[in-house]
Amino acid sequence: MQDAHNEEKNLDQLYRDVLFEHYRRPHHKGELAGAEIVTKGNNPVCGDKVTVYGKLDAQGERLEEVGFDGKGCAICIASSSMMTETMRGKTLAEASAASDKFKAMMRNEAAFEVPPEVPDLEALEGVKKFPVRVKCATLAWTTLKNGILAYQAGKTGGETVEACETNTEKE
Amino acid sequence: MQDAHNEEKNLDQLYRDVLFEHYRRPHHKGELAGAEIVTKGNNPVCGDKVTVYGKLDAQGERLEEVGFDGKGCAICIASSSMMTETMRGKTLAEASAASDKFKAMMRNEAAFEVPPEVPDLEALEGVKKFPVRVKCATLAWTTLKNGILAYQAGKTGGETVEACETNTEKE
Amino acid sequence: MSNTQKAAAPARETIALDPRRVAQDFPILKQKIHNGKRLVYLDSGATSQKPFTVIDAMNEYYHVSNANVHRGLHVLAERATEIYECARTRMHFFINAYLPGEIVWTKNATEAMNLVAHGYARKFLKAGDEVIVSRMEHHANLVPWHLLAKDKGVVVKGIELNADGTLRLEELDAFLKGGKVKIVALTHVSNVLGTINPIAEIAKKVHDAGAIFVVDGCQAVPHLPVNVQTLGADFYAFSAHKMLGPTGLGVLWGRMSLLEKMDPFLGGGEMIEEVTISSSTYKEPPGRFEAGTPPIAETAGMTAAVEYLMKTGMANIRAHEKELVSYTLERLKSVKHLKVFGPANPEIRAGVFAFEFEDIHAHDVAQILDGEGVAVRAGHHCAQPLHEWLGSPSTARASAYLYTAKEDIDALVKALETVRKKFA
Amino acid sequence: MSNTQKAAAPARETIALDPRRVAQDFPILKQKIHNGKRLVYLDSGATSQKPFTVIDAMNEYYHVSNANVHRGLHVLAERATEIYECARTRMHFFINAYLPGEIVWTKNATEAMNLVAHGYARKFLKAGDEVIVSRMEHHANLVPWHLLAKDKGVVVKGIELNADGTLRLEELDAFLKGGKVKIVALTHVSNVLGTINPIAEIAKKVHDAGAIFVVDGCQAVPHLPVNVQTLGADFYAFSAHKMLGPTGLGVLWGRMSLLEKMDPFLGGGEMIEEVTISSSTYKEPPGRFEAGTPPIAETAGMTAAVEYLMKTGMANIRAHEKELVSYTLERLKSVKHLKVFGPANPEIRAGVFAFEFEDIHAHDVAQILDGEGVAVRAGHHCAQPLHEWLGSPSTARASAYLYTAKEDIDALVKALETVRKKFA
Ligand SMILES: Cc1ncc(COP(=O)(O)O)c(C=O)c1O
Ligand SMILES: Cc1ncc(COP(=O)(O)O)c(C=O)c1O
Ligand code: FES
Ligand code: FES
Repeated sequence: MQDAHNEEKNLDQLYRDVLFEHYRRPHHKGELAGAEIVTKGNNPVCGDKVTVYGKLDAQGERLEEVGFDGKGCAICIASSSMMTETMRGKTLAEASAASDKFKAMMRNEAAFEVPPEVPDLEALEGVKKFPVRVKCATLAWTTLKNGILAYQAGKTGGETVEACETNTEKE
Repeated sequence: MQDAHNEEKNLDQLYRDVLFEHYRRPHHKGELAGAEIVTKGNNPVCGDKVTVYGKLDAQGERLEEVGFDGKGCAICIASSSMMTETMRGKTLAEASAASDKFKAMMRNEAAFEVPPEVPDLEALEGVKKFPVRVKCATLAWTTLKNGILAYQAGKTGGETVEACETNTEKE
Repeated sequence: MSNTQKAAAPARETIALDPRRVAQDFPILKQKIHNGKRLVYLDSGATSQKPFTVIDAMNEYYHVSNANVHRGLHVLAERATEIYECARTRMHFFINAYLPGEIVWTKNATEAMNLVAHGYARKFLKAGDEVIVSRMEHHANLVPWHLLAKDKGVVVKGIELNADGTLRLEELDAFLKGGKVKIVALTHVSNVLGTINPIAEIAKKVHDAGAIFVVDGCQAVPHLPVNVQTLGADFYAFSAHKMLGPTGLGVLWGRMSLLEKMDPFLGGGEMIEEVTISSSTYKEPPGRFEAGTPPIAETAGMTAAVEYLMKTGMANIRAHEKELVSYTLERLKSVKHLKVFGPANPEIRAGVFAFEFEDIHAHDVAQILDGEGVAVRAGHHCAQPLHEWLGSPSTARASAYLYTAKEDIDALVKALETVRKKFA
Repeated sequence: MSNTQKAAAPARETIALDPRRVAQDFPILKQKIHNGKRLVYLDSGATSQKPFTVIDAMNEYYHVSNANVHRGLHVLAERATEIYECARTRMHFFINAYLPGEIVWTKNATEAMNLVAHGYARKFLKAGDEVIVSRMEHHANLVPWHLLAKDKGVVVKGIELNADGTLRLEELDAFLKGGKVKIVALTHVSNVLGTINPIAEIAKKVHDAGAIFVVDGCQAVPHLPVNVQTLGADFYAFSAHKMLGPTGLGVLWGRMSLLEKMDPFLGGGEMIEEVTISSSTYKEPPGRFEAGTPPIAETAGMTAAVEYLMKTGMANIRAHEKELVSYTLERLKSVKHLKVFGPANPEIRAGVFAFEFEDIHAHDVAQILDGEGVAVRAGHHCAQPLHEWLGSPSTARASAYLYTAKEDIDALVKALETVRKKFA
């Protein structure tokens, strides 16, 4: 049973070419000057940290630019890169919802759907089969959501929030 | 192996007739008025307690009378009874040595020798095969030794010392 | 998914449990001892025997999956982590906890009780605050509070018993009225008297008084259907080895809201968020309380044990034991000069029978029973305050489980007659 | 019998150890993974695999002897108690302790370290007293001291490392000169760098300064001949699961004179002398520290593990691993862009190899190695302060044991080439 289970998953499903492309040339990587949202996220499983940046429109409602920085594994960097593509242009409420949805998808709590505007996201579906790596993929997404919450709570500017995925199962 | 080991030992070796005799009609049981040595001993395995009494000669060197009181299992009561027979008339040094020797015999650290003056002691040899019961047999003996030590340390009279066999193996 | 719907295995009260068929699943019960005598094991209150499936699950773990858990990417580490975390999920279903993360793995029930005393009580109680225990508690539910009392000046008070071995609940009411009680810590089932305490009823009283309710479930989880949501306590502790599982594993269930407030107990690997050379921050529960390499193979055994119990049906097990209580109490009446402790009503009694002959010491009784192939325990059963009340430093105790048949009780009664004869 | 004569198994350095023959004794190593690949297990630093004899001993325990220990008079209780206490005696011979009673059974090494911090340090240290650790410690030897620092105002200071991954012992000298050091707590062998620290030499320094020396022996006892008498430390902690034994069992060795002074840690059954409803008195060591039902089956496995190690000969195991260190360091040099941490001198290095590719994340490395059948661990290996010093939050780590052959190292090197190719 265990062997059958293991045979189903294949490293090539994890390390897809599209993923390598994002890893080697990540989109919107590097500090984003003037961002209202600046949040650090920490993956306690490996100790990796990313910082996520969000620059808002004049109304403070919509993410005009989204960026990230930090060190992480290929999956983390690629997923962060795709996150910036997904979130750009969304309202804060939409972005929060997109973060939740992505997390649910990666945890097999929702069907895996690729938004038409970011087809590359499909490359992350294989990660679902490697539970220890799911946190790598969700790190930047959770971090942005935490940043949005902090911003909405009035913690604007350089303020950072630690976004820690824990191993507590939530129902 | 374990079964062979168990077959060797037999309840009849433990509950010998002589032992029952001492249990039913223990020698020197009951408080001994005017004893210089009065010591309580406690068997932590079962919670049983005995009190051991020693009355000394005029020089304070020799045990003129030895008694005990308390509640315990058949082995404990019988062994206490035989202890009083063994110790009567011994000097404090001889009694201490006899206590040590009995303990060593019961723990298989010395050969089992029955003193000619107390042939009944032979009935306790079978207890050696039941390690959990060894403390039952040694309780009164250890308690007397503790009483002697306390007496020699100047704690005469009604003073009591707790004699606790512990499960620490001493080499 | 709604939490209240996560019921345990369907109760199949209609299928009566046949203990002799059940016993076939337990290899140790097939052996002969002392020159070919059948082993009559009546010491399940101390520890239960294990079915093949439990032993085999641990075997298989070491043959196929053994690795350290967490932080591992290789195939064995993944298997081990899955086994470890799935056991947690399974256990949360078994006792109907709200969340898997409310199941904290410990080394035994004793550690679980200490974890509450140390991680919760030490943090939130102050000198003069009261902890209420009872006369029938196991040392595991006394000594942790004594240690706390010594360190923090907390006051430990005990509920006394009615003559039939039930709690004097009016004393609890009086203590609670005093307004100083912060914690009430009681056993669900007494390991000597067999008394089943009315936990749900007590939980209401305790909560109305604003206190926290800690329950020692060691003798309950193996024998009764336990649903922590309907019981309504705040912490519930028990051991794997008494419920068909292995040694080396225990459980603390606690409400997540309380676990989250607690300090860690043991410090080390797997329980930290971040460590520098001079300070550390801690993970969320349950990780915070599981320092170091946990008992992993043991959780594989635990899963198999829970499956065995669910398959058999906890309601069936309880029904069987209730019948055995009636039968045993009746049969023991026939033994002259034998005093049996605990409630006579099978509705509030589990299959635990402490007894004594007035004139024969419990250890002599147990020794002679063993010679007849009947394994019972003698001593204070880690309940010295109760034995003080019984007026006897030690009793002999026979305790039953799902594999205990009426024939075993008959063998006990017969062997007790032998004791009487030997000591006649 | 004189204590110094109780030597461990005779050192048979002349009989070379054949790891492929040894591997035949380990069922898990025979399995194929990922579509028929041979399992190359290089994660023994996290936990070792178990030989048949160890697995079978636990099996047999549950089939034949299972009962709770102590206070039991029946045949099973006697067998279980004998197994439990004989394992203690066996272990005391294995590490050449002065007395069997100096072996305290815990659930893992982490609990053992916490027991020292809680039972000894909490009692005898006061605010301002210093505890010295080092940059290379596992969290199990850091967090317990942090908890203590927070509660008692004790100051924790760390010894830094030389570039080759050895301790800067001159820093220890300087700390000791300060006159405030009460405890020095160091690892015998680093679980990341493989560095073997000069424990006997350090013990002398620590004792000259009047302090107590606590040693984390987790990575030493499985791999080197360890003799606590000649090492001269005061406490020595390790885990069964890293030395062919089961999960759920650890050991604290301590000098009896120190154990006797210590407060209990967990309160409950088996550790008390007498309990009333509001107070308790405690047993002598080791009983005082073993509250509740202990890991009994696990000690049966432990005895079999110690027998296996003694039969093989610890000196042989060390000789084999030393050779493997030379071979591995040499072979890893051939892998481009790979940085290997720790001392280059095999005399002071155990078979632990942490490494990194400058541009590839450790978790990606481990994941791809796993795909090739090679099991290594990636992460901070519960040594975050060390990884801070290494300048990298995580490394990949291959770790060897007596069943690790040169072929396994060759497989690692080949798989590392695959990683390079994938990330090219
Ligand atoms: C050096 C060192 N110390 C302590 C530990 C902790 O051991 P355990 O997890 O068995 O408590 C380990 C193993 O993880 C270790 O390698
Ligand atoms: C009622 C009760 N509480 C606590 C315990 C302690 O359990 P453990 O020894 O597994 O920690 C026991 C069992 O001995 C018990 O019967
Ligand atoms: S391993 Fe750290 S984010 Fe993937
Ligand atoms: S059982 Fe208590 S002294 Fe024998």
